[in-house]
Amino acid sequence: MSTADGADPMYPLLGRLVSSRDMGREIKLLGVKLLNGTQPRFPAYAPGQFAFLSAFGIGEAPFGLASTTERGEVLEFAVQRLGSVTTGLHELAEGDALGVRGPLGNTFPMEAFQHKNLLVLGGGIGGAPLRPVIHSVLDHRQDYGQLTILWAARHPSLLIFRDEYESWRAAPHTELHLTVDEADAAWDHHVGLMTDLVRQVAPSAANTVAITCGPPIMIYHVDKLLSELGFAPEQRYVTLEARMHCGLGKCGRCNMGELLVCRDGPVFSMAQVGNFLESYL
Amino acid sequence: MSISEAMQSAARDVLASGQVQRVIGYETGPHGRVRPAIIDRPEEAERLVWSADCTHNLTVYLHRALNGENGRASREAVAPPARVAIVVKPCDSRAINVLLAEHQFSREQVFAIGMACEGMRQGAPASAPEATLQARCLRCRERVPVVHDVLLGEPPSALPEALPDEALAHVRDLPPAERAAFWLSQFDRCIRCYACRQACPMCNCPTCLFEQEDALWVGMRIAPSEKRTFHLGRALHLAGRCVGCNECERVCPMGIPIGLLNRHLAETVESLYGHRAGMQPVLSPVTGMLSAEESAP
Amino acid sequence: MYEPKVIGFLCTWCSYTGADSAGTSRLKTPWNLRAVRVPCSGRVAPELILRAFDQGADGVLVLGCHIGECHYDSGNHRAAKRIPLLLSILEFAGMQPERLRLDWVSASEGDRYARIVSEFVDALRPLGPNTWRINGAAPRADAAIGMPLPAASGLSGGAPCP
Amino acid sequence: MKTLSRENLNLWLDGLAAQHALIAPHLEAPGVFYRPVQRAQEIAWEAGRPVLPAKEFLFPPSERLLKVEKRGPDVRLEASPSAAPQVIFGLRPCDARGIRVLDTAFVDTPPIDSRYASRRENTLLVGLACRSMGASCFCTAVGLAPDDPRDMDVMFSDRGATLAVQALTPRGEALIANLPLVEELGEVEPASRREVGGLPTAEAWKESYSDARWAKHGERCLSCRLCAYVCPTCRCYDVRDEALPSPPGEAHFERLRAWDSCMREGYRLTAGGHNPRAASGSRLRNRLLCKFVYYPHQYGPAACTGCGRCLDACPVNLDLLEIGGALQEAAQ
Repeated sequence: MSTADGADPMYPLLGRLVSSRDMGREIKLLGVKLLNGTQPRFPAYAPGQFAFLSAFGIGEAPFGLASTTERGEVLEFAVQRLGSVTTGLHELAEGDALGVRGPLGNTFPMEAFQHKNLLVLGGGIGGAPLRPVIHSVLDHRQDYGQLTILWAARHPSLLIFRDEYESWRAAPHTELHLTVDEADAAWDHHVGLMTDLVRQVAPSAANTVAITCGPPIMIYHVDKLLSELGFAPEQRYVTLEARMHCGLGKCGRCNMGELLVCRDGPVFSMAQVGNFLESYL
Repeated sequence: MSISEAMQSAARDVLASGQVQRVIGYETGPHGRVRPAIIDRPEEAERLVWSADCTHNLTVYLHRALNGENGRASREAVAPPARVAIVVKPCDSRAINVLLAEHQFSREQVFAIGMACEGMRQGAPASAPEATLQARCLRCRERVPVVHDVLLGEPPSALPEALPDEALAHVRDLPPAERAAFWLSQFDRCIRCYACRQACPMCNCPTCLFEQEDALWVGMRIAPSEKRTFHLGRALHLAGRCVGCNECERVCPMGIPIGLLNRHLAETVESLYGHRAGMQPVLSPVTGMLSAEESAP
Repeated sequence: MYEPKVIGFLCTWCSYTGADSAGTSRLKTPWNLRAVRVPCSGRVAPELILRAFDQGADGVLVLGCHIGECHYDSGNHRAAKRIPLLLSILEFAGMQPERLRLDWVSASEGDRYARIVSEFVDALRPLGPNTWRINGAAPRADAAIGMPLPAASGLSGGAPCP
Repeated sequence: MKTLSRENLNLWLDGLAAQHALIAPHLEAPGVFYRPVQRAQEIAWEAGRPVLPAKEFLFPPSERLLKVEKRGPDVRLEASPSAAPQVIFGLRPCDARGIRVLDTAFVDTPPIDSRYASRRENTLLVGLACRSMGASCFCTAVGLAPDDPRDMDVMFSDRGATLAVQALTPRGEALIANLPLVEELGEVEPASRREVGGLPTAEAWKESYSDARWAKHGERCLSCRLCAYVCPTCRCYDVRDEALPSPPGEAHFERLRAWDSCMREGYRLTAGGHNPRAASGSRLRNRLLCKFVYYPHQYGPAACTGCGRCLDACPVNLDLLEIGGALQEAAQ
């Protein structure tokens, strides 16, 4: 495929794994740097976008970009080992070559979020595409109102970005609430589902935007609850996942009704996808 | 009472009395094409028909229906029916035996409305009334389903002579190089739509071996080598299990004579082990141990 | 003379050791066989053999323990059931039957191992290369063969035009 | 009207086949298929609608996207070669529309799919008008006609000893520039049309989303991919890496794409294992709504050309017109 400038968006850029760090049980944070040379640079990207990573010889899969352009040129991806491609990516050693295709998809309307309170709800590995939102807010703290982060996982070992919680909490007007479905001995935070935590925190809908990402069942119930708490569809954002193959609006894999997750999303407001959420579930 | 009416009445009775929650039978669609009908209410029974166009093997729906994989289009889970009535021809009923032996469901979950069968016409499910019988029916000598809870129709007292399998003999007699060329040209047409597999009651693996994502068994290319491996492999998986309903061949949009592969192996299994699939609810001998005489040194 | 490429699936409990003992007895065995060590002849799914032929093997030899001596009791029974059927369908699809063989070799039967492999390779040589492997598209041979074929179902309603 | 004698047409086709790949309806044992032919003689003239549309010559069932060669830590990528010129002759109007519909997704909507685009640029569509409609044809219901020339480069209409010729694009003009055409009086006799009812409006399809009948239809559906693979406009694909034979010390792979269909059970699985369209009814609904609602929304045209192949080929007679007709009635 070729874009206007003749580059082929199905043709991956070559990159090297510069860091591969365990973040949780079978979850790694991969740092990728594009190879120097004649290749075009990875374009500037914004929170919400995603990219395809190739484990050459195994395949390609889309992952939310977990880094921001502002914080450096290393692209970061939180990858949970689930299938063959993620296993291949986990098995790469630092210095190994991999392919990168992106950035793809739409972005969170960060400008429209300015001077609003943000409620960020991340479940499990679904927290990965929300980290750029958190980083952007923290890096421009004065532009946004209160930031409330609700972070959940099935088990403490599945919580991601644990080493950043301190810095998140330390930022002004920022709260972090944690919950796990099942605690271990060291756990001293909330235990229960994300919906329990939302009820407990009881966020106000006034001048607030909620951003949710997590497993479909969590998105569905959290969204219902937020609606009950007075969040209008335009105040409720989700970022969705699909096992897509092109990311370019061609392969047809990721449709949700008339919307394509890859091209029209992955970020949607409930005003756009509220009707389809049931079918997504 | 015509045989269609008798079938409607049997279906109405079992639904009305609550013996079953669903009946799988045949109805007539647009342009006179006969097709499967799945009904849940007694008043729908009047749609059911029986004719020499009822060629589909409906047992493909049994496994899905009884395991709750129904056609629901919304999020609400629907409880699977506890017991299902199904209209079966003799060949179809053998499929029930195979599935019973493989523990896909239990005998109590099935109410078999057996049809005394005089053969299906060529061109079914939309044949011309004067059409001759399908070749598979001319070769068949079974008139009464081996599994039935009620039998409709009169089995004929005398059976016509079963015809030999000329097509199979013809391919077997070709020189190997011509046989290879023949099959390659057949498999080459395949588009891997998997209609043959989906229409087969025995092909009920949750994920087909030939569609594993790791591509270790067969690649994803829609190319001759991959297509040949799929068809030969699938035939092997059906050895001793295929009941010869020929649905795979009927549904193939590309006219590939898939049935030949299955018939060849069915004959091989019968000659080696004396086993005909589905005559009793027993497993294919191909998956078991050698018998005492076979394993003698 | 053509030297065939042979894939040998050797059971680790018997024939693989049998191959070793053929070696230690300095018996001459053809070099054509590339051994794949498997836990049991029952492990050799027919799909593995199909894969070997698809990848260009000229012959496949499966060697397991004698019936009654399987390390897992009945693994070789499964091989004895499945592989003849595979051979039957391969032959029906046009492959020469000499290209696939199942046999039994115990750990001490180095001589038997050497004899079977030699026999197998000797039978393959005159056959020449296996034409089973297809590179690219198949030769589109029109099935000009005196046999009624099923009509393609997509055809039945087409327009009687031009 | 300009005409060409059958004799000259055959000579011209023989010449084309010598220069380019010539694809035309050809009788193979169980039916007629669009196939590469070497001579005009191999063309099946009196054939009905070919079993498959001509989609495979622009969007092949499977193709290589790129080749990957790994040597130790180094990786080399190799793009696949570009397409060679081809002429599709004897194309039916429904199948030409199918190609136009694919164009909207692969070429007209950025980014351009270079493989499809390269084949498309190298392909000329030479049509042959249908004289009438087959039993299951419903091209008239989607705004086409059996002799519709609009999507062709060149259109032929059979008049017995001669054929009327019409070039519709500059490329078509160039293709027939040197033909010994004869100017004849009169007009081409239009094909016999049959109006086919039952197709709902896009609005009615959209409204049908929560119709309970989808579940009933889904119960009958076998979840094969036949309807999608015989469809001139279905274009979903899957992408995977597969190993290639490699020299010692290296590992070679190819990235393939191959046809896929939303009718397949695991098609819409998410990485976490959740399947939003686990039920066959929801998959059937998605496919039909894609034809008439989703595809038009994404790319412009409705993705149905009325060829009727799915009606004929469905093993369990899931009939688009019947399903749609009932929905339209419900909407009114």
